[in-house]
Amino acid sequence: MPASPTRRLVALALASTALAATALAAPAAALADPVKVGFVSTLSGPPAALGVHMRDGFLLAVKELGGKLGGQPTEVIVVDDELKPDVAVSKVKALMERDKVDIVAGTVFSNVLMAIQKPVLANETFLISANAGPSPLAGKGCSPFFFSASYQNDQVHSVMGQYAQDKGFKRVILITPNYQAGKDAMAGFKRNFKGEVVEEIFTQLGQLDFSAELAKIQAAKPDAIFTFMPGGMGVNLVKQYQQAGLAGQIPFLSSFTIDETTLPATQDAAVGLLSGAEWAPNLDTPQNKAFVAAYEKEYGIVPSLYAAQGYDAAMLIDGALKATGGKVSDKEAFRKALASAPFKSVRGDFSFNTNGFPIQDFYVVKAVKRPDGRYATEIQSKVFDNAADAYVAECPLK
Amino acid sequence: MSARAAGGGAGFAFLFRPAVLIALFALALAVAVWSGSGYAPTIIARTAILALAAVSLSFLIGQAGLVSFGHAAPLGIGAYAVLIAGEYGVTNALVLFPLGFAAAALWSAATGVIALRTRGVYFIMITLAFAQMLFYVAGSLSAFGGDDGLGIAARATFFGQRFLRTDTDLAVFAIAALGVTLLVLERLSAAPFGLMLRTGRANEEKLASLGLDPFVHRLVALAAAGGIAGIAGVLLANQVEYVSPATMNWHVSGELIVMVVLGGTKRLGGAVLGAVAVMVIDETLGHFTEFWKFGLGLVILGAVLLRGADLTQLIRGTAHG
Amino acid sequence: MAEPASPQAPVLALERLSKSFGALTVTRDVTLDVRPAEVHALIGPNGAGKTSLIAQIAGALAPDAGRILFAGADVTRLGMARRARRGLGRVFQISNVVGAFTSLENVALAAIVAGGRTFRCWRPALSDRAALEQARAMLERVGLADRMATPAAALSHGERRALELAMCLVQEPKLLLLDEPMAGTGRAESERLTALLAGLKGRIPILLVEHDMATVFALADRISVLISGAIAITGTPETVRADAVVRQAYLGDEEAV
Amino acid sequence: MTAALFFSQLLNGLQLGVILFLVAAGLTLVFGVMDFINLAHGVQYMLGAYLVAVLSAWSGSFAFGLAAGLLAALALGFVMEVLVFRHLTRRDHLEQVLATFGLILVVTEGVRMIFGSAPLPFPVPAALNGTVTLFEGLNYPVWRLVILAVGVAVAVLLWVLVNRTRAGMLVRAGSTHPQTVAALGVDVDRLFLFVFAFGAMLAGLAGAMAGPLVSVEPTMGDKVLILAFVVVVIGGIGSIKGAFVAAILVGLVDTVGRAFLPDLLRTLVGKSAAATAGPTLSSMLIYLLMALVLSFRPSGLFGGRPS
Repeated sequence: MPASPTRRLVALALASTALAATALAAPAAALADPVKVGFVSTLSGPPAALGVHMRDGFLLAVKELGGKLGGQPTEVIVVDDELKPDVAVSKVKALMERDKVDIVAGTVFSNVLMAIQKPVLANETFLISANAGPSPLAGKGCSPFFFSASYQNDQVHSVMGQYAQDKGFKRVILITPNYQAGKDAMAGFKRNFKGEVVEEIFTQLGQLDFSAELAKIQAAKPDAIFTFMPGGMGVNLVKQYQQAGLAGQIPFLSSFTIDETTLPATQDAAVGLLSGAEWAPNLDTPQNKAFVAAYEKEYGIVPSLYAAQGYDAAMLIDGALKATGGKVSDKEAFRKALASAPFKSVRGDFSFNTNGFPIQDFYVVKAVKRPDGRYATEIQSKVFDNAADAYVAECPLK
Repeated sequence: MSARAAGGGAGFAFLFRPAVLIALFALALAVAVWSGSGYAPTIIARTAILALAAVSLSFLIGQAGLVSFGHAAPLGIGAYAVLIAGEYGVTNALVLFPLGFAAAALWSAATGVIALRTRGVYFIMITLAFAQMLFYVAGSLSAFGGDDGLGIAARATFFGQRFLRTDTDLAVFAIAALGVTLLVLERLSAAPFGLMLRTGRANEEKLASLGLDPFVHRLVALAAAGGIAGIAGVLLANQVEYVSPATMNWHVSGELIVMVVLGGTKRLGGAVLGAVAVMVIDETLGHFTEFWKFGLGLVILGAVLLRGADLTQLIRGTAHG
Repeated sequence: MAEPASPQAPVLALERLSKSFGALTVTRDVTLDVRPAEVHALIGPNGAGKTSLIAQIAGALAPDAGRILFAGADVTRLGMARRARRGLGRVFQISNVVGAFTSLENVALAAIVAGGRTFRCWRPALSDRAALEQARAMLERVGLADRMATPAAALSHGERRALELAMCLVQEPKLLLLDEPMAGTGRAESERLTALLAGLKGRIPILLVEHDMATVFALADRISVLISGAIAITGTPETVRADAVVRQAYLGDEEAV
Repeated sequence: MTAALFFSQLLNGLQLGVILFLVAAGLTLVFGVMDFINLAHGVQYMLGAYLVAVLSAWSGSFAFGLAAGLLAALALGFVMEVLVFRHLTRRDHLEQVLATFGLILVVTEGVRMIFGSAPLPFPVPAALNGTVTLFEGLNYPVWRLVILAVGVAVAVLLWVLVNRTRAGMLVRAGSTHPQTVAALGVDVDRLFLFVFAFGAMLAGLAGAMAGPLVSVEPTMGDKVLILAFVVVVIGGIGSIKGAFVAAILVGLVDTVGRAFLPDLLRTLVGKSAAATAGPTLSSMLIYLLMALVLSFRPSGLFGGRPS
């Protein structure tokens, strides 16, 4: 029995509206044209903890500034990239074309940043990384519209290489996941380490069990190991390292492995292990003291470097907007304002290089149990002072 | 058989017809362009591309009874064809589309020769195994970005002509591809070829007792579905302008199955509606809460438990109730 | 147990076939043949191994030892589909039709397969006039002319049997392998089916596995009795009926029928 | 390569295999008895780890946490069966896949709402921390030995249950001849309820055993689920024996592959080729194993009927 023409028409209209309406979802009646920031973070899947820290740091700053950036009412639209490049691109296009954001910020992971940078920068929308710092964006692929409120990836690994060199370690085993960032980590470490790399062990991304690798390390008895195991992998490795009885015996040097996102899970197993970073909760600046206290009060946990970078990213935008009187429309003026880094970083010394990456200090940090029972990293020693990244020379921007 | 597979049915069943579906897409796109939205064409293009991949999987599941849990692999192959050809300076669509189709079809046929030895759950798992292997291989291609992936050089061209400049161009192209595919696969399903697949699905022993071993038919179906997924991959790479192994992750295979089953496997159009439903849920719930997958899970669970089983029946149910 | 050599070569010949599952021997050194134009019945008590033997003949089960010759060629190593293509038509013990298809579609399907047109990709299967004509004619022949548009799942048990027979016949088989065609049918239906089979007698050789003794003795030219996996006796209905061993082992309780 | 290193890698492989067996056992039972594809099995593993972690921390006693956590996992198994699974038993495989996929999303996100995305602390119980010297040159973590012992004990227990009890006989028969079991007057639905809840508890036990080794987070079940399916399929659906053999096989192949394949490749094809091929190959080794097994035995090692 055929449906009546009217019913068909209604159904047709309903179905096509469903498709079109979700896509359109017109921005709700524009109020006094607020500044709009699209914040891209990884909020689902195993590494969600990092994304939550970064987002919370950013939102904390906006809240402290009374919901305003540069004195302007600000709307922050947070989207979850699901750690899938194609999803991230689609959502970022929505931010730019549907929500008409002035600035895109965020990105925990390099692959997400590399996927979204092309459409964002081609659209001449400002892109501010609060964590990821892949080398192409620092070198040949640098852009006047891109700024990093974090670091260039290699730098953190180099910190540990320099530390191993300074300590006089002769034989080191490197262990990282088998993907580009892992290979970059090894390259970054080796740039400043001149001793012998006994073995380079590549593990599976998301690996659960490290027993085979730990047995190898135990048998080889190196002076130290260096590892880069972000997120859950790091938790697995640290727990198993301690259980294998290696924690007290072979120094554990790392990057993005020991931080406040994983310490609540690893706890005592991680105490005493080392990491490279450009920040730690006990870094002695007035801005940092205030930030850490406010973050702990707001969220009840110790902030990580991801949170600190998120916070700095918001403060950077705030400072630049103040300089331009709240306007992003004059792109050259806003760019100049950003480039002058017009804010007090929680990290202390902070300025931008010609490629939009920071010039800043780097430290070796150590995991400790604080007197209040919480676990955090603490500054052990400064390794680099006012360091620039290694790719800036390849960047044509002046 | 073909009579019930292709047409008929009361109420809202006409929604499953290829012509109606394509008209809906075209209408949505026209509304989007008319309203001046920059983003709507993007999401319409994306929906059409995913629907294309889902339709090819629906052909495998619904007609041949081959539940592939590795359909992300040919999708990814299509995407990588664009990336790799682009690295060698090839961006001509007349090369890219046939290349993506052929490479993906070849993969599906080659793995199919082994996978078709198994049945049921074993088939599900062996297709997953092959896709996972490819996922790891893609992650190790340092020249093409390894696990991070790489941006493509440029969108496909037609002898130097940039015909996919905007996402609206891409949406038009994707909708056309979806329409052609629906048409071809419907003909294929109604033809003796599809009849043999369906009989083999319903009753393999009977088919054998009639003297037909459907192995070659199934292999051809696998290759064709793989090739179409490859085309979807080519389009996806052009839309995102970025290719990474994440496209081949088993989650993607799982999402494609969700689209197909949610829309119902009896009609190929069901997969299109399933893809639209998943995109709509994603786009709406995703804006309200970071826990939007909780809602998606509830919708899926509810759809199955409430005896709806698929949207086809759900729509019919409401239409009659 | 040597039979006198037949002037005509048999259509189907089993030579010393054996099959075991672990310690259980289901087929024991079975030698049996079906001659052209003959109805050869295979009977035996439950558990005698009839189903396993049928499965081996059809190609669903591989024998451990022995040979199967069909239409003059050794088919022991061939699969079910290839034996069927050589003309081995089979009607299953439990009706095996595609329930969702109509009667006409089921038979047309068989005709399309028989015609080797399974790779046609563009024209709808139901526009294959040749196949439809063949199917209609065959359905009329088996008495299902008025049930052509009924889905197979809605047919009665006997009708489904007839439908399956039609699917077989439309392929013009060289031998019909009938696995208990009367099982589960009522008396009226079973009489109709018997009449249908009687009409085929003499035209197509038939290997008939059947419980219903009335049918067997009405149709069979020769009867083989399978007991515990082995052939106890092969002979004319009279010989078998008179055999003491068979009477004791098997026919005793059937006397009333 | 020293004997100690080789022996410890062997132990590592066995121990990974044992964990996989604990997860796969419940999966294969539910698969086999009810012909049910349960994607949510990994979620039950995750819930086990969460329950034991939270209850141990709350009570301060691992023993109590484990006991109470397993009981809670069992109870959750009953609840899930009644709310969701029993409505799906006679449905199409695809619908089961879809519904249990939905359940994964709901439970995973639910756990994330309650506990957050960050991993939970789950330290090794103090008494079982540290290493023991098995022989000269081989120190081995105590907790891994505990896992090995628990796994073997569960395997023996399951063997006795399945082969020596009436319930086990029904389960075995049910996996091959479901109609027969129903015809015997057994309430198949109830049988399923108990098998399902028991399987959920086994998965929970696996989660509790793995908890001190790995990151306890909402998505921890995802990866284990795929591995468990690989094990079940290699072993043959419904076969406990198959699951055990396949789990050990997968554990050994994965561990030994990771441990020795890169070295082996280095001597065969040279250092630079090995550096790229080695890790990739060892990642896909178990999938290679599965494809290989299935291409020669399409119903797995101990699978009877092709389903």
